[in-house]
Amino acid sequence: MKNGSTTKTTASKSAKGEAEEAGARVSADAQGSNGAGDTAEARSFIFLPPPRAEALSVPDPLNERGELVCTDETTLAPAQMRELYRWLQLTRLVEEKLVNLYRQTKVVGGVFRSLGQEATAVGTCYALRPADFITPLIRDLGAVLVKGIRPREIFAQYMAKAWGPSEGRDLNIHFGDIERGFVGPISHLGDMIPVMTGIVLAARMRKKETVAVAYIGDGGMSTGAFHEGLNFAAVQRLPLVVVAEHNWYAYSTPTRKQCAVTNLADKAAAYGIPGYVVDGNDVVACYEVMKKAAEFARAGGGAVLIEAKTYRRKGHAEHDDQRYLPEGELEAWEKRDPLDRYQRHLISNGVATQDALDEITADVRREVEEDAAWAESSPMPEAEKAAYNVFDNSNVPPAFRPKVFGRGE
Amino acid sequence: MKNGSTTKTTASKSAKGEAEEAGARVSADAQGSNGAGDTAEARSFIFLPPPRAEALSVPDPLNERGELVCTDETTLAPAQMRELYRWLQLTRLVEEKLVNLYRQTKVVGGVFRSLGQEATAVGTCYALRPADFITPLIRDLGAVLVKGIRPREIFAQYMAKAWGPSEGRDLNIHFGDIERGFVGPISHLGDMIPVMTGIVLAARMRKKETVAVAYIGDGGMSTGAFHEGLNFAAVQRLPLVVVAEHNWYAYSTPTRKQCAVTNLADKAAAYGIPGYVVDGNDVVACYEVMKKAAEFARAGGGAVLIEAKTYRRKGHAEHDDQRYLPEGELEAWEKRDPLDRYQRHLISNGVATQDALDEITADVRREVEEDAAWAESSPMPEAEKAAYNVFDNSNVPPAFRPKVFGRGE
Amino acid sequence: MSAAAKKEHKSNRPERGGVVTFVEAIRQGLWEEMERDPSVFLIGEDVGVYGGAFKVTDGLLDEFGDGRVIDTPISEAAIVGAACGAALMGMRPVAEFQFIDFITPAFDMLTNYAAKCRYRWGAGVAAVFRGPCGAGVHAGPFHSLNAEAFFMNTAGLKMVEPSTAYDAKGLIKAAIRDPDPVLFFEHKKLYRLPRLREEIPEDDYTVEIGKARTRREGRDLSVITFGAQVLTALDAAEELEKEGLSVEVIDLRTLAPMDREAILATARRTSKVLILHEASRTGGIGGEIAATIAEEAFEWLDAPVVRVAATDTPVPYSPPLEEYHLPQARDVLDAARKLAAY
Amino acid sequence: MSAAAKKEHKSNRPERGGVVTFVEAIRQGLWEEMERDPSVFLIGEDVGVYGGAFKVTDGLLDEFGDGRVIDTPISEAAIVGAACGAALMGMRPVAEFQFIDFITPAFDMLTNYAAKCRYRWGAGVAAVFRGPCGAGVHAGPFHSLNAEAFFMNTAGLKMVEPSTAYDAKGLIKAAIRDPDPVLFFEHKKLYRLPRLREEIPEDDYTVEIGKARTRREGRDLSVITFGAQVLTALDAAEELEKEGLSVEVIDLRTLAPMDREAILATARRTSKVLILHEASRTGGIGGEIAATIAEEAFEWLDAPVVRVAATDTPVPYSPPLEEYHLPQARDVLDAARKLAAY
Ligand SMILES: Cc1ncc(C[n+]2csc(CCOP(=O)(O)OP(=O)(O)O)c2C)c(N)n1
Ligand SMILES: Cc1ncc(C[n+]2csc(CCOP(=O)(O)OP(=O)(O)O)c2C)c(N)n1
Ligand SMILES: [Mg+2]
Ligand SMILES: [Mg+2]
Repeated sequence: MKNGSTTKTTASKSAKGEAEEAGARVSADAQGSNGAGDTAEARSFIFLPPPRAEALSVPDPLNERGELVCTDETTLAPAQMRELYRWLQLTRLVEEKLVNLYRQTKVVGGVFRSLGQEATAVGTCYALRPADFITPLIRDLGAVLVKGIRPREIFAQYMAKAWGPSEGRDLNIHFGDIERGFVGPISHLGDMIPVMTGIVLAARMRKKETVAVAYIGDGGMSTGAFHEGLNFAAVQRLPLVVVAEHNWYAYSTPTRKQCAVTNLADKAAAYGIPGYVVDGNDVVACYEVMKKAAEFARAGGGAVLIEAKTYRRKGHAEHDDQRYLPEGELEAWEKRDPLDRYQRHLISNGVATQDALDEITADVRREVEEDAAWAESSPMPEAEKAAYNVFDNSNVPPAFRPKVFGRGE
Repeated sequence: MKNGSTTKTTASKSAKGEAEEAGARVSADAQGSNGAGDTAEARSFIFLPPPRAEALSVPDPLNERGELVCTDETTLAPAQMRELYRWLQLTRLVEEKLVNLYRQTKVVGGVFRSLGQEATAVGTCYALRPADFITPLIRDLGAVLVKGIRPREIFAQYMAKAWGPSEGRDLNIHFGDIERGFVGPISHLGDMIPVMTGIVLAARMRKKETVAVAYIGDGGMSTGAFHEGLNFAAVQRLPLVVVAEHNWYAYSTPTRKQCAVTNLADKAAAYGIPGYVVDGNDVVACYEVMKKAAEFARAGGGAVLIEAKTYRRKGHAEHDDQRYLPEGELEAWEKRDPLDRYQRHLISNGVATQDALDEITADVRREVEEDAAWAESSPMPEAEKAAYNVFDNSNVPPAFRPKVFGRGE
Repeated sequence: MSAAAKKEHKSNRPERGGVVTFVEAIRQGLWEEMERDPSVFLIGEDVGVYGGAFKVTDGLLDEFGDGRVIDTPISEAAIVGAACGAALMGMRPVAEFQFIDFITPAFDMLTNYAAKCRYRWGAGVAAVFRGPCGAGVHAGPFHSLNAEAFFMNTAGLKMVEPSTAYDAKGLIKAAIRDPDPVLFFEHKKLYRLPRLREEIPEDDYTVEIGKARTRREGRDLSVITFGAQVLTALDAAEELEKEGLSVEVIDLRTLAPMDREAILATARRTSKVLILHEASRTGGIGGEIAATIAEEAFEWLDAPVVRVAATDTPVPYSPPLEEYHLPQARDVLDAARKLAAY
Repeated sequence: MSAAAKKEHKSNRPERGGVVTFVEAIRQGLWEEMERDPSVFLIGEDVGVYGGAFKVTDGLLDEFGDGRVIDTPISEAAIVGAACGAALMGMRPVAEFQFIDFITPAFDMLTNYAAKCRYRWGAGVAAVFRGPCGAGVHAGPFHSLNAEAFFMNTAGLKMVEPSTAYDAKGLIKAAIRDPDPVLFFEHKKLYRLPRLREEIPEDDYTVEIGKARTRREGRDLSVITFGAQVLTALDAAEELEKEGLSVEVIDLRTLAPMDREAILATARRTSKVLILHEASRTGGIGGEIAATIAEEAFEWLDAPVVRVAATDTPVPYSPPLEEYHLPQARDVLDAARKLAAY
């Protein structure tokens, strides 16, 4: 033994032999821990450097004219590709209408735009089956629409109308519809990850092949609920696909102040699940990655984490002046606009003509105007309705405003 | 464009050129995301398989006679090595005394043994400076003792005596001493990770070179607080070293039901920090790994995760019948007893003779008996003390039991 | 553990009814509900092979399998969240907190998700969240919680705390069948208390949530209480009887929604009310009870409404300290005598 | 944003004193305390470059640097835990919740760690936890919370909620200097309310924690309230004055520890008490106030103690629903008239 200097002895497997000699049937689990047949060279500990220090990025696909388009690697049929365009356009136009209504003070709360990141929500959600479940973030309007929620429901919600799906009780996409596989989020970020874990846990108990998709932001991944939920899903090998929308900001906070990983997908390692990195502004790539992930999950592979690299081009909400943006960043991302890009892609690949796309757009515009008008024409809720449905009212009476003096008034 | 089949286009860097042409100074952060000079082959997304699927283990070092000992790679001086033996022995004998007192019903709460995992706590803590901070788990009595807490304090705490450091208000190692760099835990697992992050955040503000070490179990790592705390420490590059004591069980729950990683150290990846795997039953290796980790953290490298592979040989607490253990597992680990192993190591390396070690043990035994007697002789707290110190009492009066009728009684 | 011991813990099917302890009554309730309804499942830390820290779920894994008795990571927020998600899909989860103290990391999920789902979009979360609560066993500041006041100001959560074996079984069954989220508190001192052993029916029965129970009728004053403190109240009532005082004891059983009718009825009947609970006095649910009486039975009151509760401190560990902290029988006697003499 | 706009937001040093809004008063308080004591620092989501969602910390980053104004990940438990750890080391952290609703994921850290440290081992956690609370701005079920009742039954936490610019500044400074953890609630409706603009002193001052303030003296009945509802109470009092009723308005300012003396004094003075708060009625802190009065001022009471509060529902989003839910001026008038006529 030499002190002060570092020397090595040779590793040997006889410790294991010893244990076996003693007739011990060591469990496969605890067996894995130590002294058990590791062939690496002798060392007193193993150092694991922070993994994947380099940022992973997928290459920008260009068309013959050198313009930025979408990936050609696809299984989508042309009709599907045109439908995808419709969803992208619908998402954008519904949001623009909301901003319009907001400026007219007809929207009661705030408007949170997904401008520039529509491809992530639309592309990933389009890869799901009708019976699958999603829970979106505020910026995943596209996914909500693809899931079958109609623009009129959205408008009525934002305007706090009685005909909105929550009947004016909650705002924007905070509602749900089990039939359509849509579970609206609550504001508290992260909380939906455990909830969606429960959705697929129940589906498995019921022997259903349901996949659940939970969207989460670069910010929301820092919450304890995210960690607890995804870890539990991973342990249970539940078909939960988490889409991490890496749009570089959480309100004003840039990703480097949110976490120290280079790719959000690196976090998959902590849950023992596979991760994907995808160009979140390429709607075809988003579709393809979810198709693979959902298949894997559905086949019993368990949870998957997808990181979609995209960018939030508007502020956190309409009131945000984005003072915190470095100069030029916004402009660089405008060039990657998912809708422009996809339009170029469709045309240069001969999937649709400009005229055909314009027709889709006009059609979408009609739907948006019609639905907005419907929502505008709908009434505000009746005040007394506020008292109902805290509990099942066949069981517990509604919470009427209490009379000030109890006796007989 | 070919549908139904998968084709590839070639990646190009001109998208970046385009952005630069437009004079955009894209922030280094958001720049990293996409289209930016990735040289990998064309693909629409990148797949990251679950990492390190194989369990990492460090080889069992054997002496010339083929007996299991400790690593020879060390910077410890012989006197230090004998001191380490003293701490291990003290830990074991204090616990044995506690069990003794428990059986005599002198201990008020439960006794949670660290039998078989003493080397992790003792070895890692011994590598710290006096000004460094630790927060132990219930099973890290060894670390608490190394940090300078005396056995008498421990005995008095367990017996709920007035002379215990919490004066009977809290149990076992639930107390603290800022002077000695000891912050006792609360029961709620995970909560101490954020707290220790705050400790080193404050130390940095005060321009101190303090390192904080937080011990956590395979179970405690599943909590949201663990995730939030370690992530924040990583972002802030704070010198927080987390020691994950992988003892294979959380109460009755085996690690495979706790998380889906193969090594707890794999979780470091999610925080962008380095990880280590160490043989938790090799006290020398535990010392060396902490030395490296603390140095790295202190030098500004930021947070580190160490996984110590060890085993909890007793039940969760004294009442636990361990019905959930696979046969033979316990016996296999008895052979890896850290104290026996280290004793063999010291003798076969000529660092100490059996006599010298026996003398240390006798000395330790004396201390334990003396301290236990001191604690036994100490009084129970006075009942009315319960009302004091909820708040600073120079500010808010103590919480005396309220008089039943307010007026003048 | 020996093979024999292992075998023994497998043949752990409870009787139906019979003379049972409090813990056995709950275990029967869980077992029968799982047999009755395949949607019912258990989820929590160490509820499976270990049968729960207090063995409330002992034997259920062997009977129902690990598809319906799920050991989880140490993740209370995930346990509650997953229970909510499963409930949305029509399942009937029963989640265990190892100690009620560990409900706090799930406070967000309970108050924001579980409580508000039905109100927000009509989706009732039919889930039960249960676990051992309460002090008096020298378990210190983190294993002695009475959590009811934390949840009292959140509309949408029901809270139940039984004090007899009969009620425990009837209420756990009612909670499982309830269409809304129910927090079910089990005072750990009661689990195996010999005094609580009683004969319960063989037949299926439930106890209605929302209804208090008069445990003892009286004319001179009322003690309104729940959980383990019901025993303190009954003992005090007996003692006071000897002194010629007739004391009514109301066991709330359900804490939310509270049985306002029962509270007001007893206040109007005796005109003197003592509220007794084990949680700290300030901000405890005694305030809500006292306020209800002060507001709606004012004209019937012949004396101040009096609260006997723990001191405004954490629960200390050491026996003399904990005794000082908690309300004691002598405090109830003292208060009751003064109230009677008022 | 233009370069000019960028520059403007940098020269953001507040005056000392002057005529200020509620939010500006708090910002002054934070600024002055950070200048006075290098141990004071800010921590929270978007408190730095963005200056906080409500701009309470606007400009502080530029003045004090990112070593003392720390933008965090979205991790409320870590924010609170780190603040506690830093406080143990002698720092004076001021942590922001972007909305008080997001205090719920930190409920465990606050009630178990922050609240109990001093009691358990003598280590006071001198930290402030602040953020915008309150309803009435159509922000729906998750951005309208009044959280005080959640924490009322946990000994060891102080709670403060000012209703004037003067008090806001004096209390935030007192909170920062306080040796124990203080939850500091800022009603978001008050931040920029023109009515609250007032002249505050140039000199350093604090407002003592634990003391209520009589906002209006009266003889016929008392309204006990706090936060934004103080304005409702004052308006009602003025209206009632015209009807010949003299109404006393007590602004609690500190919710824990409550100013029991002030509560009992006003009850004894007017003998009729109306408690007004914005949180739901059941389990709200009105219960504690009413109970205190019913217990200790019983003989002085000439009428029931009446609570006016929100309905027992989540806070709905749509204006007509939210109006129904929240206590309105007309509810106060109605109750006060009945109380006076009792
Ligand atoms: C637990 C919690 N804390 C704070 C907030 C306030 N908040 C709302 S959105 C937001 C930023 C979210 O960022 P990210 O998760 O990246 O989503 P993005 O807005 O970029 O889509 C914050 C901090 C919240 N909703 N939930
Ligand atoms: C948040 C929380 N939930 C539940 C518990 C109850 N509990 C105490 S110890 C324990 C098991 C801990 O296992 P691990 O973290 O692996 O530590 P070990 O006992 O193995 O050292 C549990 C579940 C707790 N203390 N905290
Ligand atoms: Mg984001
Ligand atoms: Mg463990």
